[in-house]
Amino acid sequence: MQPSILPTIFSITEDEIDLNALLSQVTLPSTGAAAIFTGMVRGETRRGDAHDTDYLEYEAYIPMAEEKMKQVADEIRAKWESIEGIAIVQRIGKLYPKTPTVLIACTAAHRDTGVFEAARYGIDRLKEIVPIWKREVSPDGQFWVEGDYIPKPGE
Amino acid sequence: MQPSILPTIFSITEDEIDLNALLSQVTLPSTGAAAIFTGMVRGETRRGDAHDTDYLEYEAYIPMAEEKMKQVADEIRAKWESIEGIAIVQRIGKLYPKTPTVLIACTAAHRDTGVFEAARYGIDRLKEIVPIWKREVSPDGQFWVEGDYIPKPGE
Amino acid sequence: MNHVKLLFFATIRERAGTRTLEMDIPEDMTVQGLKEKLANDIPALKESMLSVLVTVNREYAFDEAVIPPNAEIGMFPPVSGG
Amino acid sequence: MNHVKLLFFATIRERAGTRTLEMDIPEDMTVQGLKEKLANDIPALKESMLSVLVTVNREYAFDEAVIPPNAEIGMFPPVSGG
Repeated sequence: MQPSILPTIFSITEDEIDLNALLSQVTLPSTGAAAIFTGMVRGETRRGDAHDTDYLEYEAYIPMAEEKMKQVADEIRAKWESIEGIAIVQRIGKLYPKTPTVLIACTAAHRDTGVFEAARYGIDRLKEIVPIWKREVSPDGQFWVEGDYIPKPGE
Repeated sequence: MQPSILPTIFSITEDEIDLNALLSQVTLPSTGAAAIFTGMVRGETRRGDAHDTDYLEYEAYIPMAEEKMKQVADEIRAKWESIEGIAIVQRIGKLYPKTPTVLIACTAAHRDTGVFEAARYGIDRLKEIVPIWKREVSPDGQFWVEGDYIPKPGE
Repeated sequence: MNHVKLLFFATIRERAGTRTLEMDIPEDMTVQGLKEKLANDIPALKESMLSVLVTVNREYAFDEAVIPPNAEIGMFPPVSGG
Repeated sequence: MNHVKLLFFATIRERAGTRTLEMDIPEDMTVQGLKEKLANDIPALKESMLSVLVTVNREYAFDEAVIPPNAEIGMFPPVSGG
Protein backbone atom coordinates (compact mmCIF):
# COMPACT_ATOMS: atom_id res chain seq x y z
CA MET A 1 0.00 0.00 0.00
CA GLN A 2 1.33 3.44 -0.80
CA PRO A 3 2.17 5.40 2.34
CA SER A 4 0.82 8.53 0.67
CA ILE A 5 -2.76 7.32 0.88
CA LEU A 6 -2.57 6.19 4.51
CA PRO A 7 -4.51 8.57 6.77
CA THR A 8 -2.54 10.22 9.57
CA ILE A 9 -4.39 12.60 11.86
CA PHE A 10 -2.78 14.60 14.62
CA SER A 11 -4.29 17.49 16.47
CA ILE A 12 -4.27 19.58 19.60
CA THR A 13 -7.81 20.68 20.28
CA GLU A 14 -10.02 22.32 22.87
CA ASP A 15 -13.03 20.36 21.61
CA GLU A 16 -14.44 17.05 22.82
CA ILE A 17 -12.66 14.01 21.43
CA ASP A 18 -15.11 12.23 19.10
CA LEU A 19 -14.06 8.57 18.91
CA ASN A 20 -16.66 7.69 16.29
CA ALA A 21 -15.52 10.41 13.89
CA LEU A 22 -11.81 9.72 14.44
CA LEU A 23 -12.23 5.97 13.94
CA SER A 24 -14.06 6.62 10.69
CA GLN A 25 -11.24 8.89 9.50
CA VAL A 26 -8.60 6.17 9.98
CA THR A 27 -10.66 3.35 8.44
CA LEU A 28 -9.83 2.31 4.87
CA PRO A 29 -11.66 -0.28 2.71
CA SER A 30 -8.83 -2.68 3.63
CA THR A 31 -9.13 -2.04 7.39
CA GLY A 32 -10.45 -4.82 9.63
CA ALA A 33 -9.13 -3.90 13.08
CA ALA A 34 -8.52 -0.86 15.26
CA ALA A 35 -6.87 -0.45 18.64
CA ILE A 36 -7.70 2.80 20.38
CA PHE A 37 -6.19 4.12 23.58
CA THR A 38 -7.83 6.95 25.47
CA GLY A 39 -6.69 8.60 28.68
CA MET A 40 -9.15 10.31 30.99
CA VAL A 41 -8.89 12.71 33.92
CA ARG A 42 -8.82 10.57 37.07
CA GLY A 43 -10.90 12.12 39.81
CA GLU A 44 -9.69 9.61 42.40
CA THR A 45 -6.11 8.39 42.37
CA ARG A 46 -5.09 5.49 44.60
CA ARG A 47 -1.64 4.51 43.34
CA GLY A 48 1.31 6.38 44.89
CA ASP A 49 0.16 9.53 46.63
CA ALA A 50 -3.57 8.79 46.95
CA HIS A 51 -5.58 11.95 46.30
CA ASP A 52 -8.60 13.45 44.61
CA THR A 53 -8.48 15.76 41.60
CA ASP A 54 -10.89 18.59 40.84
CA TYR A 55 -9.62 19.19 37.31
CA LEU A 56 -6.54 19.26 35.11
CA GLU A 57 -5.50 22.21 33.01
CA TYR A 58 -3.45 21.36 29.92
CA GLU A 59 -1.22 23.59 27.84
CA ALA A 60 0.82 22.77 24.75
CA TYR A 61 3.54 24.21 22.55
CA ILE A 62 1.10 23.68 19.73
CA PRO A 63 3.14 23.84 16.50
CA MET A 64 5.96 21.76 17.96
CA ALA A 65 3.49 19.32 19.54
CA GLU A 66 1.92 18.71 16.13
CA GLU A 67 5.35 18.12 14.58
CA LYS A 68 6.24 15.65 17.35
CA MET A 69 2.89 13.84 16.94
CA LYS A 70 3.78 13.46 13.27
CA GLN A 71 7.15 12.04 14.36
CA VAL A 72 5.43 9.54 16.68
CA ALA A 73 3.22 8.44 13.76
CA ASP A 74 6.31 8.04 11.55
CA GLU A 75 7.99 5.95 14.26
CA ILE A 76 4.90 3.73 14.49
CA ARG A 77 4.86 3.15 10.73
CA ALA A 78 8.58 2.34 10.77
CA LYS A 79 8.05 -0.29 13.50
CA TRP A 80 4.77 -1.83 12.30
CA GLU A 81 4.50 -1.70 8.53
CA SER A 82 1.01 -3.21 8.64
CA ILE A 83 -0.48 -0.06 10.21
CA GLU A 84 -2.95 1.68 7.90
CA GLY A 85 -4.40 4.70 9.74
CA ILE A 86 -3.11 6.61 12.76
CA ALA A 87 -4.88 9.29 14.81
CA ILE A 88 -3.17 11.14 17.66
CA VAL A 89 -5.26 13.76 19.45
CA GLN A 90 -4.62 15.71 22.64
CA ARG A 91 -7.32 17.83 24.16
CA ILE A 92 -6.13 20.90 26.08
CA GLY A 93 -7.74 23.43 28.41
CA LYS A 94 -9.52 22.78 31.69
CA LEU A 95 -10.70 19.15 31.83
CA TYR A 96 -12.74 17.46 34.54
CA PRO A 97 -12.77 13.89 35.88
CA LYS A 98 -14.02 11.17 33.48
CA THR A 99 -13.27 13.37 30.45
CA PRO A 100 -11.14 11.79 27.69
CA THR A 101 -8.01 13.91 27.28
CA VAL A 102 -5.96 12.01 24.72
CA LEU A 103 -6.54 9.45 21.98
CA ILE A 104 -4.23 7.20 19.96
CA ALA A 105 -5.91 5.05 17.30
CA CYS A 106 -4.12 2.61 15.00
CA THR A 107 -5.81 0.54 12.30
CA ALA A 108 -4.71 -2.43 10.19
CA ALA A 109 -6.22 -5.19 8.07
CA HIS A 110 -6.03 -7.72 10.94
CA ARG A 111 -5.75 -7.60 14.72
CA ASP A 112 -2.62 -9.74 14.95
CA THR A 113 -0.06 -7.55 13.18
CA GLY A 114 0.61 -4.88 15.79
CA VAL A 115 -2.38 -2.57 16.31
CA PHE A 116 -2.39 -3.04 20.09
CA GLU A 117 1.38 -2.67 20.38
CA ALA A 118 1.35 0.37 18.07
CA ALA A 119 -1.30 2.17 20.13
CA ARG A 120 0.61 1.41 23.33
CA TYR A 121 3.83 2.70 21.77
CA GLY A 122 2.03 5.84 20.61
CA ILE A 123 0.79 6.86 24.05
CA ASP A 124 4.15 6.03 25.63
CA ARG A 125 6.00 8.20 23.11
CA LEU A 126 3.49 11.03 23.36
CA LYS A 127 4.21 11.17 27.08
CA GLU A 128 7.96 11.32 26.36
CA ILE A 129 8.48 13.79 23.54
CA VAL A 130 5.31 15.75 22.70
CA PRO A 131 5.45 19.16 24.44
CA ILE A 132 2.26 19.20 26.49
CA TRP A 133 1.95 19.83 30.24
CA LYS A 134 -0.79 19.59 32.80
CA ARG A 135 -1.43 21.38 36.05
CA GLU A 136 -3.52 19.50 38.58
CA VAL A 137 -6.00 21.29 40.81
CA SER A 138 -7.09 19.33 43.87
CA PRO A 139 -8.83 20.05 47.18
CA ASP A 140 -5.35 20.34 48.72
CA GLY A 141 -3.92 22.84 46.25
CA GLN A 142 -2.43 22.79 42.80
CA PHE A 143 0.77 21.56 41.22
CA TRP A 144 2.32 20.97 37.84
CA VAL A 145 2.61 17.34 36.85
CA GLU A 146 6.14 16.83 35.53
CA GLY A 147 7.32 13.95 33.44
CA ASP A 148 10.71 12.35 33.89
CA TYR A 149 11.86 11.75 30.32
CA ILE A 150 14.80 13.71 28.93
CA PRO A 151 14.77 13.56 25.12
CA LYS A 152 17.98 12.51 23.44
CA PRO A 153 19.60 14.22 20.44
CA GLY A 154 17.58 13.46 17.31
CA GLU A 155 14.32 12.81 19.19
CA MET B 1 -12.90 -1.76 44.72
CA GLN B 2 -16.09 -3.78 45.04
CA PRO B 3 -16.77 -5.85 41.93
CA SER B 4 -20.46 -5.04 42.31
CA ILE B 5 -19.95 -1.42 41.31
CA LEU B 6 -17.73 -2.17 38.31
CA PRO B 7 -19.62 -1.58 35.07
CA THR B 8 -19.90 -4.54 32.70
CA ILE B 9 -21.79 -4.02 29.46
CA PHE B 10 -22.49 -6.73 26.93
CA SER B 11 -24.91 -6.57 24.07
CA ILE B 12 -25.88 -7.91 20.69
CA THR B 13 -27.41 -5.09 18.71
CA GLU B 14 -28.58 -4.12 15.26
CA ASP B 15 -27.75 -0.47 15.97
CA GLU B 16 -24.58 1.49 15.21
CA ILE B 17 -21.81 1.00 17.76
CA ASP B 18 -21.38 4.33 19.57
CA LEU B 19 -17.82 4.40 20.94
CA ASN B 20 -18.31 7.71 22.78
CA ALA B 21 -21.35 6.45 24.68
CA LEU B 22 -19.80 3.07 25.49
CA LEU B 23 -16.55 4.61 26.71
CA SER B 24 -18.51 6.91 28.97
CA GLN B 25 -20.43 3.95 30.41
CA VAL B 26 -17.23 2.13 31.43
CA THR B 27 -15.48 5.20 32.88
CA LEU B 28 -15.45 5.57 36.68
CA PRO B 29 -14.07 8.50 38.72
CA SER B 30 -10.98 6.31 39.31
CA THR B 31 -10.48 5.53 35.60
CA GLY B 32 -7.47 6.98 33.80
CA ALA B 33 -7.01 4.69 30.80
CA ALA B 34 -9.05 2.76 28.27
CA ALA B 35 -8.05 0.29 25.55
CA ILE B 36 -10.70 -0.26 22.92
CA PHE B 37 -10.66 -2.79 20.12
CA THR B 38 -13.04 -2.51 17.20
CA GLY B 39 -13.37 -4.78 14.20
CA MET B 40 -14.74 -3.52 10.90
CA VAL B 41 -16.03 -5.12 7.72
CA ARG B 42 -13.04 -5.35 5.36
CA GLY B 43 -14.07 -4.50 1.82
CA GLU B 44 -10.70 -5.53 0.39
CA THR B 45 -8.85 -8.53 1.82
CA ARG B 46 -5.26 -9.20 0.73
CA ARG B 47 -4.05 -11.85 3.20
CA GLY B 48 -4.73 -15.47 2.24
CA ASP B 49 -7.36 -15.68 -0.47
CA ALA B 50 -7.31 -12.08 -1.72
CA HIS B 51 -10.86 -10.94 -2.49
CA ASP B 52 -13.39 -8.15 -2.22
CA THR B 53 -16.44 -8.17 0.04
CA ASP B 54 -19.78 -6.55 -0.66
CA TYR B 55 -21.17 -7.06 2.82
CA LEU B 56 -21.28 -9.41 5.79
CA GLU B 57 -24.46 -10.71 7.34
CA TYR B 58 -24.22 -11.64 11.02
CA GLU B 59 -26.48 -13.82 13.09
CA ALA B 60 -26.26 -14.77 16.77
CA TYR B 61 -27.74 -17.16 19.29
CA ILE B 62 -28.58 -14.05 21.27
CA PRO B 63 -29.33 -15.23 24.83
CA MET B 64 -26.38 -17.63 24.86
CA ALA B 65 -24.11 -15.04 23.22
CA GLU B 66 -24.91 -12.58 26.01
CA GLU B 67 -24.14 -15.24 28.63
CA LYS B 68 -20.82 -16.06 26.96
CA MET B 69 -19.93 -12.35 26.72
CA LYS B 70 -20.53 -12.18 30.47
CA GLN B 71 -18.20 -15.18 30.84
CA VAL B 72 -15.50 -13.45 28.77
CA ALA B 73 -15.81 -10.40 31.04
CA ASP B 74 -15.50 -12.63 34.12
CA GLU B 75 -12.39 -14.26 32.65
CA ILE B 76 -10.87 -10.82 32.01
CA ARG B 77 -11.51 -9.72 35.60
CA ALA B 78 -9.99 -12.97 36.90
CA LYS B 79 -6.82 -12.40 34.84
CA TRP B 80 -6.40 -8.64 35.31
CA GLU B 81 -7.74 -7.51 38.67
CA SER B 82 -6.99 -3.88 37.86
CA ILE B 83 -9.73 -3.74 35.20
CA GLU B 84 -12.57 -1.38 36.15
CA GLY B 85 -15.09 -1.31 33.28
CA ILE B 86 -15.67 -3.76 30.45
CA ALA B 87 -17.90 -3.36 27.38
CA ILE B 88 -18.41 -6.14 24.84
CA VAL B 89 -20.70 -5.34 21.92
CA GLN B 90 -21.42 -7.25 18.72
CA ARG B 91 -23.47 -5.68 15.97
CA ILE B 92 -25.50 -8.11 13.84
CA GLY B 93 -27.46 -7.87 10.60
CA LYS B 94 -26.20 -6.80 7.19
CA LEU B 95 -23.02 -4.74 7.54
CA TYR B 96 -21.03 -3.01 4.82
CA PRO B 97 -17.29 -2.31 4.44
CA LYS B 98 -15.75 0.18 6.91
CA THR B 99 -18.57 -0.41 9.42
CA PRO B 100 -17.52 -1.29 12.99
CA THR B 101 -18.99 -4.70 13.82
CA VAL B 102 -17.60 -5.47 17.26
CA LEU B 103 -16.16 -3.56 20.22
CA ILE B 104 -14.24 -4.60 23.32
CA ALA B 105 -13.40 -1.81 25.77
CA CYS B 106 -11.48 -2.25 29.02
CA THR B 107 -10.71 0.54 31.49
CA ALA B 108 -8.38 0.86 34.47
CA ALA B 109 -6.77 3.54 36.62
CA HIS B 110 -3.50 3.36 34.65
CA ARG B 111 -2.39 2.18 31.22
CA ASP B 112 0.30 -0.20 32.47
CA THR B 113 -1.78 -2.75 34.38
CA GLY B 114 -3.31 -4.74 31.54
CA VAL B 115 -5.90 -2.73 29.58
CA PHE B 116 -4.31 -3.49 26.21
CA GLU B 117 -3.81 -7.17 27.02
CA ALA B 118 -7.36 -7.44 28.41
CA ALA B 119 -8.92 -5.97 25.26
CA ARG B 120 -6.86 -8.30 23.09
CA TYR B 121 -7.90 -11.27 25.22
CA GLY B 122 -11.52 -10.18 24.99
CA ILE B 123 -11.67 -10.14 21.19
CA ASP B 124 -9.75 -13.42 20.95
CA ARG B 125 -12.18 -15.15 23.35
CA LEU B 126 -15.24 -13.66 21.66
CA LYS B 127 -14.08 -15.25 18.42
CA GLU B 128 -13.68 -18.61 20.20
CA ILE B 129 -16.75 -19.10 22.37
CA VAL B 130 -19.46 -16.49 21.71
CA PRO B 131 -22.08 -17.98 19.34
CA ILE B 132 -22.11 -15.52 16.45
CA TRP B 133 -21.62 -16.31 12.77
CA LYS B 134 -21.16 -14.31 9.60
CA ARG B 135 -21.95 -14.98 5.99
CA GLU B 136 -19.85 -13.13 3.46
CA VAL B 137 -21.32 -11.85 0.22
CA SER B 138 -18.77 -11.01 -2.47
CA PRO B 139 -18.79 -10.37 -6.22
CA ASP B 140 -17.88 -14.06 -6.63
CA GLY B 141 -20.70 -15.49 -4.51
CA GLN B 142 -21.40 -16.04 -0.87
CA PHE B 143 -20.10 -18.30 1.87
CA TRP B 144 -20.29 -18.78 5.60
CA VAL B 145 -17.14 -17.80 7.46
CA GLU B 146 -16.36 -20.63 9.88
CA GLY B 147 -14.09 -20.42 12.88
CA ASP B 148 -11.79 -23.25 13.87
CA TYR B 149 -12.09 -23.28 17.65
CA ILE B 150 -13.76 -26.21 19.37
CA PRO B 151 -14.80 -25.25 22.92
CA LYS B 152 -13.69 -27.55 25.70
CA PRO B 153 -15.88 -28.80 28.57
CA GLY B 154 -16.52 -25.93 31.00
CA GLU B 155 -16.00 -23.18 28.40
CA MET C 1 -39.86 -39.23 26.88
CA ASN C 2 -38.28 -35.80 27.31
CA HIS C 3 -39.51 -32.82 25.37
CA VAL C 4 -36.66 -30.68 23.97
CA LYS C 5 -36.32 -27.65 21.74
CA LEU C 6 -33.62 -27.50 19.08
CA LEU C 7 -32.20 -24.21 17.75
CA PHE C 8 -30.19 -24.31 14.52
CA PHE C 9 -27.79 -21.58 13.40
CA ALA C 10 -25.72 -20.62 10.33
CA THR C 11 -24.97 -23.57 7.99
CA ILE C 12 -26.87 -26.01 10.22
CA ARG C 13 -29.98 -23.81 10.03
CA GLU C 14 -29.70 -23.56 6.26
CA ARG C 15 -29.29 -27.30 5.82
CA ALA C 16 -32.09 -28.11 8.26
CA GLY C 17 -34.37 -25.66 6.47
CA THR C 18 -35.69 -24.41 9.80
CA ARG C 19 -34.55 -22.34 12.80
CA THR C 20 -36.22 -24.47 15.46
CA LEU C 21 -37.51 -27.97 15.96
CA GLU C 22 -39.32 -29.45 18.95
CA MET C 23 -39.24 -33.16 19.64
CA ASP C 24 -39.58 -35.88 22.24
CA ILE C 25 -36.49 -37.95 22.95
CA PRO C 26 -35.80 -40.90 25.26
CA GLU C 27 -35.00 -39.88 28.83
CA ASP C 28 -31.48 -41.27 28.75
CA MET C 29 -30.51 -39.89 25.35
CA THR C 30 -27.01 -38.41 25.14
CA VAL C 31 -25.75 -35.62 22.89
CA GLN C 32 -24.14 -38.33 20.76
CA GLY C 33 -27.46 -40.17 20.55
CA LEU C 34 -29.29 -37.01 19.51
CA LYS C 35 -26.77 -36.31 16.76
CA GLU C 36 -27.22 -39.86 15.46
CA LYS C 37 -31.00 -39.47 15.54
CA LEU C 38 -30.86 -36.20 13.58
CA ALA C 39 -28.38 -37.64 11.04
CA ASN C 40 -30.88 -40.43 10.51
CA ASP C 41 -34.11 -38.37 10.54
CA ILE C 42 -32.86 -35.43 8.46
CA PRO C 43 -30.56 -36.64 5.67
CA ALA C 44 -29.47 -33.04 4.88
CA LEU C 45 -27.94 -32.85 8.37
CA LYS C 46 -26.08 -36.16 8.20
CA GLU C 47 -22.71 -34.67 7.24
CA SER C 48 -23.11 -31.65 9.54
CA MET C 49 -23.58 -33.90 12.57
CA LEU C 50 -19.94 -35.05 12.28
CA SER C 51 -18.56 -31.61 13.22
CA VAL C 52 -21.49 -29.74 14.80
CA LEU C 53 -21.09 -27.88 18.08
CA VAL C 54 -23.88 -28.67 20.54
CA THR C 55 -25.08 -26.64 23.50
CA VAL C 56 -27.51 -27.72 26.22
CA ASN C 57 -29.21 -24.90 28.08
CA ARG C 58 -26.68 -22.43 26.61
CA GLU C 59 -23.54 -24.30 27.72
CA TYR C 60 -21.32 -26.27 25.39
CA ALA C 61 -22.16 -29.98 25.71
CA PHE C 62 -20.22 -33.05 24.67
CA ASP C 63 -21.05 -36.48 23.33
CA GLU C 64 -21.49 -38.35 26.60
CA ALA C 65 -23.75 -35.73 28.26
CA VAL C 66 -27.31 -36.90 28.98
CA ILE C 67 -29.93 -34.42 27.82
CA PRO C 68 -32.23 -33.21 30.61
CA PRO C 69 -36.01 -32.64 30.25
CA ASN C 70 -37.09 -29.44 28.51
CA ALA C 71 -33.56 -28.75 27.34
CA GLU C 72 -32.84 -25.90 24.96
CA ILE C 73 -30.37 -27.42 22.53
CA GLY C 74 -28.26 -25.31 20.15
CA MET C 75 -26.53 -26.74 17.09
CA PHE C 76 -24.09 -24.75 15.01
CA PRO C 77 -20.67 -24.69 13.32
CA PRO C 78 -17.59 -23.18 15.01
CA VAL C 79 -18.31 -19.53 15.77
CA SER C 80 -17.04 -16.69 13.56
CA GLY C 81 -18.14 -13.46 15.21
CA GLY C 82 -16.19 -10.25 15.56
CA MET D 1 24.07 39.86 17.20
CA ASN D 2 21.30 37.32 16.46
CA HIS D 3 17.68 38.10 17.16
CA VAL D 4 15.83 35.18 18.79
CA LYS D 5 12.38 34.54 20.22
CA LEU D 6 11.95 32.62 23.46
CA LEU D 7 8.76 30.71 24.32
CA PHE D 8 8.25 29.61 27.94
CA PHE D 9 5.83 26.88 29.04
CA ALA D 10 4.42 25.43 32.27
CA THR D 11 6.59 26.09 35.36
CA ILE D 12 9.16 28.02 33.32
CA ARG D 13 6.45 30.34 32.01
CA GLU D 14 5.10 30.92 35.51
CA ARG D 15 8.54 31.67 36.96
CA ALA D 16 9.47 33.91 34.04
CA GLY D 17 6.20 35.79 34.42
CA THR D 18 5.81 35.88 30.62
CA ARG D 19 5.03 33.54 27.72
CA THR D 20 7.51 35.05 25.26
CA LEU D 21 10.66 37.12 25.25
CA GLU D 22 12.61 38.50 22.30
CA MET D 23 16.29 39.30 22.59
CA ASP D 24 19.56 39.76 20.75
CA ILE D 25 22.32 37.28 21.54
CA PRO D 26 25.93 36.90 20.32
CA GLU D 27 26.24 35.03 17.04
CA ASP D 28 28.21 32.16 18.54
CA MET D 29 26.04 31.68 21.62
CA THR D 30 25.28 28.05 22.52
CA VAL D 31 22.24 26.64 24.31
CA GLN D 32 24.41 26.39 27.42
CA GLY D 33 25.42 30.04 27.03
CA LEU D 34 21.80 31.12 26.68
CA LYS D 35 20.79 29.21 29.82
CA GLU D 36 23.60 30.94 31.73
CA LYS D 37 22.52 34.33 30.39
CA LEU D 38 18.91 33.75 31.47
CA ALA D 39 19.96 32.44 34.91
CA ASN D 40 21.89 35.68 35.29
CA ASP D 41 19.34 38.12 33.79
CA ILE D 42 16.20 36.61 35.38
CA PRO D 43 16.92 35.45 38.94
CA ALA D 44 13.56 33.64 39.13
CA LEU D 45 14.75 31.32 36.35
CA LYS D 46 18.16 30.56 37.86
CA GLU D 47 17.15 27.24 39.42
CA SER D 48 14.96 26.22 36.46
CA MET D 49 17.89 26.57 34.05
CA LEU D 50 19.59 23.58 35.70
CA SER D 51 16.96 21.13 34.44
CA VAL D 52 15.12 22.95 31.63
CA LEU D 53 14.47 21.27 28.28
CA VAL D 54 15.42 23.53 25.36
CA THR D 55 14.20 23.38 21.77
CA VAL D 56 15.56 25.31 18.80
CA ASN D 57 13.17 25.66 15.88
CA ARG D 58 10.93 22.95 17.42
CA GLU D 59 13.63 20.30 17.80
CA TYR D 60 15.19 19.33 21.10
CA ALA D 61 18.57 21.07 21.44
CA PHE D 62 21.50 20.36 23.73
CA ASP D 63 24.10 22.39 25.55
CA GLU D 64 26.77 22.55 22.86
CA ALA D 65 24.38 23.53 20.00
CA VAL D 66 25.00 27.00 18.54
CA ILE D 67 21.81 29.04 18.20
CA PRO D 68 21.10 30.19 14.63
CA PRO D 69 19.71 33.63 13.68
CA ASN D 70 15.97 34.17 14.17
CA ALA D 71 15.68 30.95 16.16
CA GLU D 72 12.41 30.06 17.88
CA ILE D 73 13.58 28.75 21.25
CA GLY D 74 11.30 26.77 23.56
CA MET D 75 12.03 26.28 27.25
CA PHE D 76 10.02 23.93 29.45
CA PRO D 77 10.12 21.14 32.04
CA PRO D 78 9.85 17.45 31.05
CA VAL D 79 6.54 16.93 29.26
CA SER D 80 3.45 15.48 31.00
CA GLY D 81 0.73 15.22 28.36
CA GLY D 82 -1.72 12.43 27.85
